[in-house]
Amino acid sequence: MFDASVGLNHYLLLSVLLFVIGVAGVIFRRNAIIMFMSIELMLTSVNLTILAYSRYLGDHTGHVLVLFVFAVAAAEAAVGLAILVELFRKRDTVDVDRFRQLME
Amino acid sequence: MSWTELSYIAPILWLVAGGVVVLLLEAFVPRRDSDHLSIVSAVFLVLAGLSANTGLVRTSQSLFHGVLRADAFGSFFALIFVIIGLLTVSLGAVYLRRQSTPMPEFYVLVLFATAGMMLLASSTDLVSVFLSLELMSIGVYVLAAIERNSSRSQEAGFKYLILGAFASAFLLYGIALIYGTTGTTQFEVLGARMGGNAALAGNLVFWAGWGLIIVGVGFKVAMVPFHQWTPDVYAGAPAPVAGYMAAGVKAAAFAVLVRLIWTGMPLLMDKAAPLLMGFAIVTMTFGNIVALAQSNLKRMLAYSAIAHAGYLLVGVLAISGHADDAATRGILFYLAAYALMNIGAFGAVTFVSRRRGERSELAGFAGLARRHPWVSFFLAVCMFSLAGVPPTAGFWGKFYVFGAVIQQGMVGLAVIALLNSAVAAYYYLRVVVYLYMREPGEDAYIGDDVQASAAIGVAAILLLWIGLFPSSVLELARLGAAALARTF
Amino acid sequence: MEALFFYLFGGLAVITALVTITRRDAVTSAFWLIACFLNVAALFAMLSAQFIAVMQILIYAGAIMVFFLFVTMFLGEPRRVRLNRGRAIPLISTVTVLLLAYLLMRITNTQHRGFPSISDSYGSVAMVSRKLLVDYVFLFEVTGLLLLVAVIGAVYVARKPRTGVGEGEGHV
Amino acid sequence: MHPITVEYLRWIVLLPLGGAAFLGITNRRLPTVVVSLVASLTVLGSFLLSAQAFFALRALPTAGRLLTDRVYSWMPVGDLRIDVSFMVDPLTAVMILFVTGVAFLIHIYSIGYMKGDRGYQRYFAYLNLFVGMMLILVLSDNLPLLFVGWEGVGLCSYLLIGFWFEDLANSAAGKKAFLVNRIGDFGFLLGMLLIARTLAGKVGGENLFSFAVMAQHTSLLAPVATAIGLLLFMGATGKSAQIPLFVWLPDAMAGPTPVSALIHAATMVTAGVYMVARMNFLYVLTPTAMAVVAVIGALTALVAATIAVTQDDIKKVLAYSTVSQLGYMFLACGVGAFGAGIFHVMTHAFFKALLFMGAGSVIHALHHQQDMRYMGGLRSKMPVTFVTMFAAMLAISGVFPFAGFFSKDEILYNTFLDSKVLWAIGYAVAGLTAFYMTRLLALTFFGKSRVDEEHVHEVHESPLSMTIPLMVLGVLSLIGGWIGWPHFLGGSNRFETWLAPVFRHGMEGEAMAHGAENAVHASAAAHAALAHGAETAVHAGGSTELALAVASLALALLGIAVGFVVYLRRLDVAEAARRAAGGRLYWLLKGKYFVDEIYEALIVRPGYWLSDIVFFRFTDAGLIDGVLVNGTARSLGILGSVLRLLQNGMLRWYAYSFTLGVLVILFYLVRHL
Repeated sequence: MFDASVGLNHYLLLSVLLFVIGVAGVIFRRNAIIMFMSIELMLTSVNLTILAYSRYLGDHTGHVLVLFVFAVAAAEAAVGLAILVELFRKRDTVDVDRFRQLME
Repeated sequence: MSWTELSYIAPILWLVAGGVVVLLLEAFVPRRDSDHLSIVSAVFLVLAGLSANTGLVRTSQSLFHGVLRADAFGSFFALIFVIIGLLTVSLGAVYLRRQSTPMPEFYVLVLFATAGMMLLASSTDLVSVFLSLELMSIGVYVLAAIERNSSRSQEAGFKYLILGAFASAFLLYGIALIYGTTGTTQFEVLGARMGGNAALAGNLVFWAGWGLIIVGVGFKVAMVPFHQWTPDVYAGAPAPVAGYMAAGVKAAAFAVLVRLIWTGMPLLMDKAAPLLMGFAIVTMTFGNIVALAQSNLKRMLAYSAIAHAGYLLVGVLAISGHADDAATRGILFYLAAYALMNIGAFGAVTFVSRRRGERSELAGFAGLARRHPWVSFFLAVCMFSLAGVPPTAGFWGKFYVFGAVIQQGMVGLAVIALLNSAVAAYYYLRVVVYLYMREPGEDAYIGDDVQASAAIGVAAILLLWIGLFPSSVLELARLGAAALARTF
Repeated sequence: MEALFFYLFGGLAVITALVTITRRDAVTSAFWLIACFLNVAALFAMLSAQFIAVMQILIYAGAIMVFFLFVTMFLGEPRRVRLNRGRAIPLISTVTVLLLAYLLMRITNTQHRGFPSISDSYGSVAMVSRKLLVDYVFLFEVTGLLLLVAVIGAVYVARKPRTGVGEGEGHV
Repeated sequence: MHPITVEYLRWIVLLPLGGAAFLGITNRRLPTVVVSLVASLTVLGSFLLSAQAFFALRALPTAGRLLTDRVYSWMPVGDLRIDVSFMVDPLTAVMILFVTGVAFLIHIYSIGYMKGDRGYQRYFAYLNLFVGMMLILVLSDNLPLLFVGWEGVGLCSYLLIGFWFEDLANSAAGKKAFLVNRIGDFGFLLGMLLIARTLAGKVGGENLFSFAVMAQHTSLLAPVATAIGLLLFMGATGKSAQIPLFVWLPDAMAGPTPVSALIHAATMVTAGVYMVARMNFLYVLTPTAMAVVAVIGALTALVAATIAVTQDDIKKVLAYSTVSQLGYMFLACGVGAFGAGIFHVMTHAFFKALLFMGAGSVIHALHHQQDMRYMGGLRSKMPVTFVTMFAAMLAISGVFPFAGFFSKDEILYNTFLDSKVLWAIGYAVAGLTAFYMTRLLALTFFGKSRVDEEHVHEVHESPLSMTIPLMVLGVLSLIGGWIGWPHFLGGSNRFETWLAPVFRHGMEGEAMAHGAENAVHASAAAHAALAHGAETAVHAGGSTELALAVASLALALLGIAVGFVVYLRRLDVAEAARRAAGGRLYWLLKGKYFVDEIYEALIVRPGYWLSDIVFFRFTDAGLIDGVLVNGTARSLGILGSVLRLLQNGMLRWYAYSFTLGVLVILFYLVRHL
């Protein structure tokens, strides 16, 4: 039984939208924390793609992959925010445009 | 998860065990210095090295329901990573000794990240690729930021992490698309489905998946335009870590790239070759041109790392998928040599550095040969190897890779690569000019550490030894390449 | 009915996501992101991924975002980190982002397919955990290692340096 | 025919390398005597072993003259088996004998010349390393090992040029040398890879780079022979300073004078000629590449000779003279007379090393004065230097019976058979050579002393360690050519006969390549070279050869005579000519010595136009300096500085360019699927 109205491509397109919003957040925002959150948004949108495909394939590998992505996201967030806190202590800002000690 | 299966991944288990032991030692047997930890780490690395490559020469064993594969390809990289790990640990010990605060986590992270590299090189499942890539990366993010007192180090770690996570999202997207269109994440099944499926060959989503995976892996190998992190992170991270990244992360990422290319042969190469060729040309040319303008050794090495990624991509393009593939052999050999020369070169920075501030300006190396003839000689060997001058290992790497490229009929590409390496000689040579032919200035660097010079010496002597007697390493590389041919 | 829910949650997810990346201050952003994740969790549930949907709420919207909020507040936001408007770069980057959206949509829009019917047990805890703990049990262990590395790293970086040598050089 | 294995060949290489290692490791800690002894005795040992190899070879029948020493299998995997393996055949025997011999003399000379220098030990370490590398180059039985020596001598040359690194210009010159050589090496490497591609998998697991295997499979190589030949020749132009890569050599003269003598006159620069001669079986397959070699050689000879006429720096004159003589050698190879080319390599090594060391002796005596305008009248003060350099001058000018006469004559004769135009160029160069060498002698040793008043009384002959090598080389410059005493003078040209087995393939191949109508002519050349063969061919060529020899001898004597007349008697005329010619010419020559009006009209002005405008200013200063050397470095460096602005440290820009990369990939996929 196929649902005629909402199919795989709907989920994929929605996922693209969310992903690109995440990319835009990374490119546009100077606030390191918001930048970080945009990356989380990108990961979530990919999760949506994975689950849509999983549902389409009737396979559970995608579910497992999503769980692993959760773990990875948590790990990246933990390390990233820890480094950010330290950077903030030294530079007194979270403006990524001012993290420019290293250049050229 | 049987014992047999576990025995195949013994090197990884040794490293994890080593990491845990170091962690416990640090917690329960605290000491002012951390030299004992470096020794423990080295012991476990050696154990990992000894346990690698046992009985894998002629077999290719699928492990854990197709997640990993134990074969000579993986064990070749396991050996490279063990050597990289050992040199990094010994240079790191020198670096740690200078710091005012103890940072025993260095060893733990090196051990775990090395385990991640080994996993990556043996992965035969996209899920496993993603996870082991992250295991390696997260360790390296922290390593890059390990110098707590230096905001440069932490900026390096942060930039690497943000861009790395950004790249991971693209990689994951690619994995998702390939999983969706083929219904599998396992390399073997994937290869089989690609082989006999005309619909897949015309499926845009499927190819977009491959494209995004190349983006993700391209980020790790510093392919232009995904390279931007490289100079900043190499410059900001402590020299032993930068060397570890240049050598290890690049080798691991190329390992997985080569495995993927083999999986998708020949369909993948047909479609992706022009694209990869463009990236390869841009990558090596950009890296070399910008490296010409650098006055800081670490930054120069960063751009040189980009250029070398280009050369290696040229090699990847020449992979034919036939048994006894010359290009794969060349890439493996090249990576082994490349790892040694980078660790040696970054080791020289470790050698001259001080507690406050790292020293890597080229001007400071002026006349180093008068004060430290041996270290200068070793560094010069690394530079000549990077430039591809015989009889160093770097020459054979280039010889093999470019030879395979010409054998595949891509003469134009080989010409570009060779011209690039001719230009590159200029900036590698400049280091030697500084070492031997410049008067030392007032702020000329001096070093005093025996352990650091020994580590650089090991790298340089190995480079010379491999250059003079390349057969053993090449035989290992041949077995590694053959393992891929037999499997898929 | 399903279409209605899809457009409702999907639309809300997009809107909340857009709001997330346009807020001036990170705390507000974080709240909107949590809202976005809740909508996405609903979409997960519609895809018969009930277990993942629950995890999305508990881990993502719950644990990870709370962590973000905690750090953001700890840093003492807001620090007048604004959106930079009126420069040349954002215009070009807007075009780039739109192009990326266009290309990705054009690519994924080739999949004009509905969903096949599946058994009721699809997406259940039992099925997922069988996959996770049988086929992918090794990677499950690797995940443990990954989290261990993250914990070691985070603790190391954020911990006050133990100035064992008494150099007093440790930064505040 | 099985080659005979003799294990001492490796020691010819290992002795100097071991010496270099020893001197390098005990950095600056040994007494001078020990350094001198270690450095020179290792080279002497190599010389003795080379002599042993030579005599062992001579005792063998002509067809079986091959000694090998396979040290180990270097690269045993797959299609590309490469050995570290040395061989001595007649060609190599000649090379190692004069390389080690001249090197030994230069070591002795250096003991005196470098006395008291701070970097004494380092200097000898480099010198020994150089000799070892050069020996690897000539002893190697395959291309990759030859390439090791090839790169190795380049490296040592670079180290030795930059030896006095306090002078920044020196290390710049070293850099230039290295870079130009890298451009050449690029060609060499590419040629080598092309050979691998052509032969891989078709020669049955043999060492496909070994000269013997390649020579056996010329039919496989024939389709790509032109490409390979030209690429390898590109390497040779870099190493042997031919157009367009000749610019580094004159600059390389910044190093210590014995280094110039050893590296930039006697040994390293001849590596290109040696390589072309060694690959003769390949070159004869491709008339195109041969023609290119010959034309480049002839042009280089001419251009360099015209430049040499106008130089004031004594070492610069010799440098351009070297470039010119190297052109001769390539001309010989290009017309198929490989034996004559190698013969000239050898005789040139004697007299050019002598000229450099004599010049070094003068410079030494004059406290590092290199400008000939401030010399003159040294004849009586430095008799040994004068006499030996005079002999060398006669030799390079091709005066009978000095060494140069025989080799140059043979080259010109063979060129005459091949192309009258190239012969005319070579003939003109012979006259020019005699003229500028006479000029050098006249300005340095004759006339009134123009030496600085302060130093004029201190000028004295150099110590024995410097003059003895001069005397030995002086004798060799006289008699060194006699082993190639030609048939038309009643000799038996033993040199040609000796080398004939090596170039046998070549001669046969050339006969094939020239096709039917040329076959007669080519085989005539082959027979002439084989010499002991067809008596008639020799006889037929004999009268022509004699006529040519007389003509070139006459021209040489004329050149010498004019040189002496102008620079000893008619300096006033030259002075007047300078004023008449205006400031432009003054600017050109940057000195006060001018050639006679006739010469100016006939040779210097066209020569100046050719050499300075076309080649020096455009090619050297503009194209080579501006584009290739500094160009690649500087303009790429500028480009690099611009590109590195992309690396602005802005995380968001990095993410943005990353996204652009993703766009490129996706766009490509959408367009191409």
